[in-house]
Amino acid sequence: MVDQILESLSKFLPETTLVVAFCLALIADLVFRKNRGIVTALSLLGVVVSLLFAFQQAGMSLSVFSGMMAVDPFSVFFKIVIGVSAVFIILFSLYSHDVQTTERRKGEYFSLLLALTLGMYLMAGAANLLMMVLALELTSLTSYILAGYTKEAGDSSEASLKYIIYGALSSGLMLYGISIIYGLTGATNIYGINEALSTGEVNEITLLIASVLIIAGFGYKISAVPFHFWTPDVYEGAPVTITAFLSVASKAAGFAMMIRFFKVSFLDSNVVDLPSGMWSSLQGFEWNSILAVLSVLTMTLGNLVAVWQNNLKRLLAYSSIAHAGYMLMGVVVLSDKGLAAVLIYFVVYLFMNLGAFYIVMLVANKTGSEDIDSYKGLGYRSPLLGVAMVIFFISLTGLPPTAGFIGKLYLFVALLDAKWIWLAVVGALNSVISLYYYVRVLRNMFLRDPEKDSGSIRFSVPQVAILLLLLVPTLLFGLYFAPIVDWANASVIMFGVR
Amino acid sequence: MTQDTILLLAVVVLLLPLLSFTLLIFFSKRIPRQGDWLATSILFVTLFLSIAILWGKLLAYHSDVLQTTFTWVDFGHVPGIGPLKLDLGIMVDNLAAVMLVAVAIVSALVHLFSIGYMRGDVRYGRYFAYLGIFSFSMLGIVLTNNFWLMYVFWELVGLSSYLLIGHWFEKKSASDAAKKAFIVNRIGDIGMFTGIMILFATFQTFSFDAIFGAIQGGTLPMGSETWLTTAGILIFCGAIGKSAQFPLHVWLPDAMEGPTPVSALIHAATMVAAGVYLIARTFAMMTAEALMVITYVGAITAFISATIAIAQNDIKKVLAYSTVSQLGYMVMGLGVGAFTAGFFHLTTHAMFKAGLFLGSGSVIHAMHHALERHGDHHTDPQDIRNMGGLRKKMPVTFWTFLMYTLAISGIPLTSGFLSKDEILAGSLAFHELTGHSLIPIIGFFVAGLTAFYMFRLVILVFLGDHKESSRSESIHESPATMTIPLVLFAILSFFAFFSPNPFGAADGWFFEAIQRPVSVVPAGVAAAGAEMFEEALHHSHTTAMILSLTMAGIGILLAFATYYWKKINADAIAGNVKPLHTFLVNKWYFDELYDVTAVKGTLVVTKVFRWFDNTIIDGLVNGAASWTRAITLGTRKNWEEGNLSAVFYMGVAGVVSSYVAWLTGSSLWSAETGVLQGAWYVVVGLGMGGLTFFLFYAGVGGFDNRIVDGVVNLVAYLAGFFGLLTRRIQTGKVQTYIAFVLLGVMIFFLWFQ
Amino acid sequence: MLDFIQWLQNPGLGHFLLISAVLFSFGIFAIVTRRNAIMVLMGVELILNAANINFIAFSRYSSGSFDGQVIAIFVIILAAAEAAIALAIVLNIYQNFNTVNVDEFNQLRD
Amino acid sequence: MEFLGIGVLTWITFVPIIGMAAVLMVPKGNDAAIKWIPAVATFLQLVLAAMIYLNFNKGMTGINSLEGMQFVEKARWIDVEGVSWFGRIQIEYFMGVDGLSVTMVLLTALISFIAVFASWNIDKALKGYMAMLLLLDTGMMGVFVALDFFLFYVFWEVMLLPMYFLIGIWGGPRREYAAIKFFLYTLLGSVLILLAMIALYFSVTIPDAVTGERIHTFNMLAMMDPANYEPGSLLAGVGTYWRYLAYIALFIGFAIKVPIFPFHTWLPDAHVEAPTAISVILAGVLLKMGTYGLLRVSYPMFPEIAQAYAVPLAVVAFINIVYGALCAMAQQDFKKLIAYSSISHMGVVLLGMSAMNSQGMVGAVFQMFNHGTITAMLFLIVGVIYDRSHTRDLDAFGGLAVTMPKYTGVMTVAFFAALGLPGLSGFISEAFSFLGAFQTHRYITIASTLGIVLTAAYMLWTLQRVFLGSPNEKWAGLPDINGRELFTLVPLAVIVLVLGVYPSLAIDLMTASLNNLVDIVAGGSALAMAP
Repeated sequence: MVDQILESLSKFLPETTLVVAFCLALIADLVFRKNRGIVTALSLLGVVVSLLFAFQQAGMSLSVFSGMMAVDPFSVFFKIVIGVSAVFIILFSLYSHDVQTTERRKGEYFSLLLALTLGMYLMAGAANLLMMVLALELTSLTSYILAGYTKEAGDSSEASLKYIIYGALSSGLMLYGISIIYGLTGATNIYGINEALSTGEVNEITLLIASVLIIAGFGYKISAVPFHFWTPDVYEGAPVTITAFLSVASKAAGFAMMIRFFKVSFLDSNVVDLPSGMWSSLQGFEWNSILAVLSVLTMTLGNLVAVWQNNLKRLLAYSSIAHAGYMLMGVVVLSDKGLAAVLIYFVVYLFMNLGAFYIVMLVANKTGSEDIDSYKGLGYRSPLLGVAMVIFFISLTGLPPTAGFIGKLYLFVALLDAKWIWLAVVGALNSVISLYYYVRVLRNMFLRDPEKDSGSIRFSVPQVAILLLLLVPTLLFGLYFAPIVDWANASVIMFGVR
Repeated sequence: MTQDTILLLAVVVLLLPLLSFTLLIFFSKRIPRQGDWLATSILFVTLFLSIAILWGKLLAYHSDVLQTTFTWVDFGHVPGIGPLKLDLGIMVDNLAAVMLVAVAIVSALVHLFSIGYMRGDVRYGRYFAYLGIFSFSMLGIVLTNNFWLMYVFWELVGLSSYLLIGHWFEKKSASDAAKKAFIVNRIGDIGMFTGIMILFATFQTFSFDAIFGAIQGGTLPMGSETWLTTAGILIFCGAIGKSAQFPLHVWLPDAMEGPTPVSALIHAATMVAAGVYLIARTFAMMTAEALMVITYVGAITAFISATIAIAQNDIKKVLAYSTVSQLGYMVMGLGVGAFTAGFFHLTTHAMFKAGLFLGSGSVIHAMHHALERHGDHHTDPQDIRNMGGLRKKMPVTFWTFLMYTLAISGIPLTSGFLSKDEILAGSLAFHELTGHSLIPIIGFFVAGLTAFYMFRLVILVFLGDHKESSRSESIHESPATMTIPLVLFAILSFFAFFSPNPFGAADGWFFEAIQRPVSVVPAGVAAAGAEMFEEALHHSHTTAMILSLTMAGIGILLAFATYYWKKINADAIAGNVKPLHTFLVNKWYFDELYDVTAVKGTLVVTKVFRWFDNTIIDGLVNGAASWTRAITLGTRKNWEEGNLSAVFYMGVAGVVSSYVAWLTGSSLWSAETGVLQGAWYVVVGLGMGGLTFFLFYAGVGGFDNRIVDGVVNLVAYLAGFFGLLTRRIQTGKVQTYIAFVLLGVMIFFLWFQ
Repeated sequence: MLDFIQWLQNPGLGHFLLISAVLFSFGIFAIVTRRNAIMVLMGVELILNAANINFIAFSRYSSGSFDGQVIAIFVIILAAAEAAIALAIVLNIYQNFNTVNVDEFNQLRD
Repeated sequence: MEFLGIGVLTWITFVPIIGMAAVLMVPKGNDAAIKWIPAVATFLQLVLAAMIYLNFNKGMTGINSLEGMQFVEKARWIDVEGVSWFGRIQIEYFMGVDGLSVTMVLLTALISFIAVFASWNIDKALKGYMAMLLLLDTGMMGVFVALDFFLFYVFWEVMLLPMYFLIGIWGGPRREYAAIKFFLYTLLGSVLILLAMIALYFSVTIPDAVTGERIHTFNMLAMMDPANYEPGSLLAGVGTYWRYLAYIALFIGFAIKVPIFPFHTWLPDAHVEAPTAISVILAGVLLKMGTYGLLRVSYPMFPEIAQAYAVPLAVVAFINIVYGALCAMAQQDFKKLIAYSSISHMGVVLLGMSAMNSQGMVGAVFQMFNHGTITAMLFLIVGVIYDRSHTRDLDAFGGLAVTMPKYTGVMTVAFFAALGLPGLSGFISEAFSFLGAFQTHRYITIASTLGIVLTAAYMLWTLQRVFLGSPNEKWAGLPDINGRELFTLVPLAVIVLVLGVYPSLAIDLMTASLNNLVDIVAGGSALAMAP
């Protein structure tokens, strides 16, 4: 038992690092009251080290802590995505007005950020319902706090309150669903659940109810319609850095957990076609058709409503809802191609979405406004920012030669391969709609003249460097994407499946 | 001269006027006298070369057809056909050689005449350039050996005509007329083009020889005789346009807006004759039915325009309608089978009609100057009612004019007599062969009408006294550059140039050179053969001569009686048959008819389409933004006022939670929970109803008001609406969100149950 | 009626599940209808506890393993943590707005 | 042909990008450099195009045979050594020209060069303008030389954004509306193309040169060979439901670009609002991409369906011709009139394409080229007058022939070329299109000839309204066309004239390829006929 735990711990280094970093950050916050930069450095170091450990885990495929967690390429992939976005968020925070003006609580901020990252890491690897609930809650609880980080601001605290009420209900629903699943299968481990379900002696309706309730929980995390309501409000109210982190990492973690849960629990191991990468869910319960509906609703609503937004953060919130819809399409098709497409999409999404939020943050720092109208003539006031925004938005729309196109391309590839043509068409039409609101922003930036007394906006070298760190991959992966595809292809492997 | 020399000369002849055009259009400002001498001399060279070609052709290669071709477009190895090349080229046969000379003569003399007539014009150099390109295109029509180049030059002729009619484009009427000429011609050209398409579709070539050869070999266009006839008639459509045949004759009288020498060159002698030339070129492939159509079109044209000519007072309009009428004659002549006669009339008519126009030009020129000297800007220098007595003032003009008039009226010793007589004889023969008696009746009647209105013109313009005696002092004979062409044309209107026998054209070189081509169409649909026709012609020759002379005589006598001796009061007669007179003065109301139907009709259609395009097509996709903005205001209000009460939330919550519980219970352990089922059903039903109402209230209320207007923009509207509806759900109240989440969960249950 | 009484007299899995379902419903009811934030949070607790009842009941009646009971303990801890954070947030809200009425927080909206 | 070890097609495609980089590096305010760098870049492009023209082998068939392609450049671009279930993904940097594309390459180079000079008067954010223009140039050129579908699509989409900004920033009063409309419409079309492209990708495999393993490919040539379709894949077989669906998706995608009724409404707006040079590019090159796409992609890859839809296509062509002409006639705005005339003229291209025979195809492709030059002239002409008078109302002018004789001279050439006057290039292509189409669709073609009259009518009417009549006092002082404007117009006029007389200069380039294309379409439909 102890051996096993020790053995497991050695496979748990990324998470452990974060835990250690979290504790050190708390202590450092108390010790170095004069210089809180140390906390920042510490947390950055922690995340980077955890990333290194995560890289080290490449190629492993095993289960740790008695099947509580899986360490496999799939989880490693998501850990890396989450970790990289955490790095970016910490970098963003260096220049975030919201964070830098609350000197006293900075330690809190960074340590909570580490905790949040830890929760997401756990979500990526959780293979047991209990672990899933715990990881989800860890993530949620820290994000409730972080969403209300600028607690003096009304918006922020309102967001936080809504978030917690909404989140608590969702996890309640999920928990209730999990309890029913437990009742049906007698197992909490997803492999056990799969085994039990494979016997076929399960009441389908009950299973449906449980699944829908669980989907409600996942749907909340990935902001799928109709579980998305919190997203725009919280995104708008929370500090930009947190919004950006939620929009990428939290979504990634949610997807990781959802995919693992559904794929492993409902996999019909008799109908796995290895050469084509197609698999099938257990007879009698087509959870993927629920997800298909969810996906259509999510992207359509996200896009249609985004058209009406005037606050850029809110617009990006709806845009992120729409993107969740796109990614759900990849899950729907029940094939490794689809999963690989989702993974590719996440890599791409990481850069483009963080890039967009970063610019929102920089602009808000200067103009104090996130309103689309405040972007008038921005392209002339700061050409670099303007061009970068164009590239991020074009990428979000999914136009070549940007990485966003590659993400969409692979999603459609997976869909058409599995003959989900109608869904592909809906997805494609949706990306046309999305163009409309992205371009609205670009229009304000370039087609409208700046306000009279506004001069040009300049940024420091590190700020530009961070921007380039996001911008270059967005373009580069659009033109040369073999590495991410290779990586994603190698990362769809989950422990216990094949 | 060898064949090659002749062909080389032909190419030179073709290209010389183009050279003239190119030089003048670019450099006329830099050449002394704007290059009029250059253009004129080039055209005279052309004339001499043309005569040389005719000479060489008739003497050395009397019955040969000289051709040269080159590959213009090579389609390579075309699937289904094999190698396909489009060869274009020129050909010189007797028909072309004669036509070449006719065109060159008129063109050269018109150039000469224009030097005097156009002196001082604002775009003097440009004018000569246009004459150049016209000559080029016209010679192209004459020399081509294929339909493609025929069509090409055909359209180029249209272009030059457009440019020349619109030469004084500052006048709205001139630009209108130019436009009208081009468009009306285009309508005819479409027919011609369609005809060419029919031929090309089958034969994959444009060459006359190849096509005729294939037809003779039994290959019919698209496999049927009907299509052969159709092709013939469609090609004739080109002639209808260009030769101003009914029903497309309306452009020619308007074309008189151009300078008078242009009228002489284009709208009397050459361009309008192109149609006749086209029929002659394609005569071999015309079926009997096609020829019948041609005949009747020609006859109707001749009749209609002759009647109109009687009632016109503008000297050029009279001549214009006379031209249309004579063209009808020619077409009719070709149609009845009098091939040589029709073409002969073309040649002779070219000379005297060009002369008539130049003569009228001379008169107008003189009148214009006289009026200008008197400072009179109101009197129309072209109205024959303002003229009279010009005989003494302008003797050369008068005598030459008289000569042309005699020729057109068909008085013996003139060329016109020879050709007209042959056509009339042909129409009689036609009657004999086919029994269509209307054709000769129209023919002779029109002959009388022609004599009448032409002498009316002569009398009113030249005889008697001038209307304003004061003005007559200032009228002078035109300069030599203008009178020399008049004299030359008058000389060319004598019979001697065409036949030694003043009463028999058939004895001359012309009839020997121009023979009716052998028909290539299948025997069953061919018109009567040349021998049969000759036979019938022989019988009717004398009759025709007597009849035509009688008719002409009557016409002349009537004209003198009415306008010279005033025995008959023209006005009184006009008054007696007022409707008829008005009808004729207004040219049978053709213009009005076309204006109402074609022009106005098209414009209405275009307006409708524009509206359709802007409103319907665009509206379908468009307007989403404005529309949905409008709705926003409506629904937002609804939503805010309908601040949902706690009671309502209770309903929702109750329904959802109980439903979830019920589903859980009933499906897992239905027997045990059966007791509660009934009550829960009721609650569920109420809840669902409430939620529906709730949704409706949220967004649909606004929708309803607008749906009346929204049909057009429905698609965009719906997209906007759903966006809006879902947006309305985002109330900012977390409990509402939760209600919707639960609703969503419930719907998923129901959906996938 | 007799059936019902009989059913009541023999407690089994169904009874626990029914109670849990009712509790769940009450929880949702509270969340959706209460205007006071604290009451709303109480509703959340109800839902969590409904799930707990399920876990324990299933653990006892069907699977025979202790997993369910272990989860229940974790969930209780979880609920506590959540309550702590929620109360902190509500406190903050109260400081900012002087009210804890969730209805009144609708500044963030479309 | 290579320069510095890089193929000529790469050079011709990316020279503008180099120019763009150079433009961006020029310090602000140095307007002369910002103008001359694009001029040099596009001139180099033009020189390269001329070299391609001179070295082009007219006998090579192209379309579906690699051997028949010229100046081929083929390199591995993206090669994912996939896992078993994903197969190998290979995207190639594959360029080449054949008879179908070479004329378009020439046209693009020419129009881009002229567009730079037509942009001389731009004063707002000149640098950005030129950069966008050059980017657009690369996109256009790339579409015409790409033989890998993926590459094709990338270039196809690359054009959108510069176009959006070019219309949106430097356009007329309603520029924002026009720009977004253009963007949305085109994107709508291209996502459909994307889906069809992916479906094709999944259905086609070719053996790897080294290992012999069958790999999926975006190679367009491979997609044209029925033997490469994996049995049982989505688009395998002949005339199946899915193939029809894919064809329709592609068709709508390309139809929006052409534009085909009823997808055309973006065009009048975009043309009217765009600055002169952009209108020139829009009409001169962009519209051709739709028909080019149909010929390059839809026809050879779905021959049996192309054949089955020949009649509907002809009907659509007829509608385009007549509807466009009628709408043009009703316009008050000079530019809008030209825009609608483009719709009408592109109808002729479609008609020629629907013929499914060599004459029609040659007519269609030649018409694409000619419409490019002629409409470019027309838009330049409108630009000239708009620059001077700041109005485009047709009734506001009159008598310009007196005030601006040189201008009128050039304009006359353009107008008559547009109305299909023989001796000018437009006529030949129109005539061939009609001649070809007539053999396939008798009555539709005859009906379409109505367009010939209508075109003449509205063109001459416009000419009369603007140029003829007595000079309008208001415009008495308008200066005649200047040297720069003449420089943009005269080359086009010369081309229009020369090709009008001796079209073989262009037609010889394309016949071999188009004959092959016709063969492919016929072969494909023969397959469909077979039991």
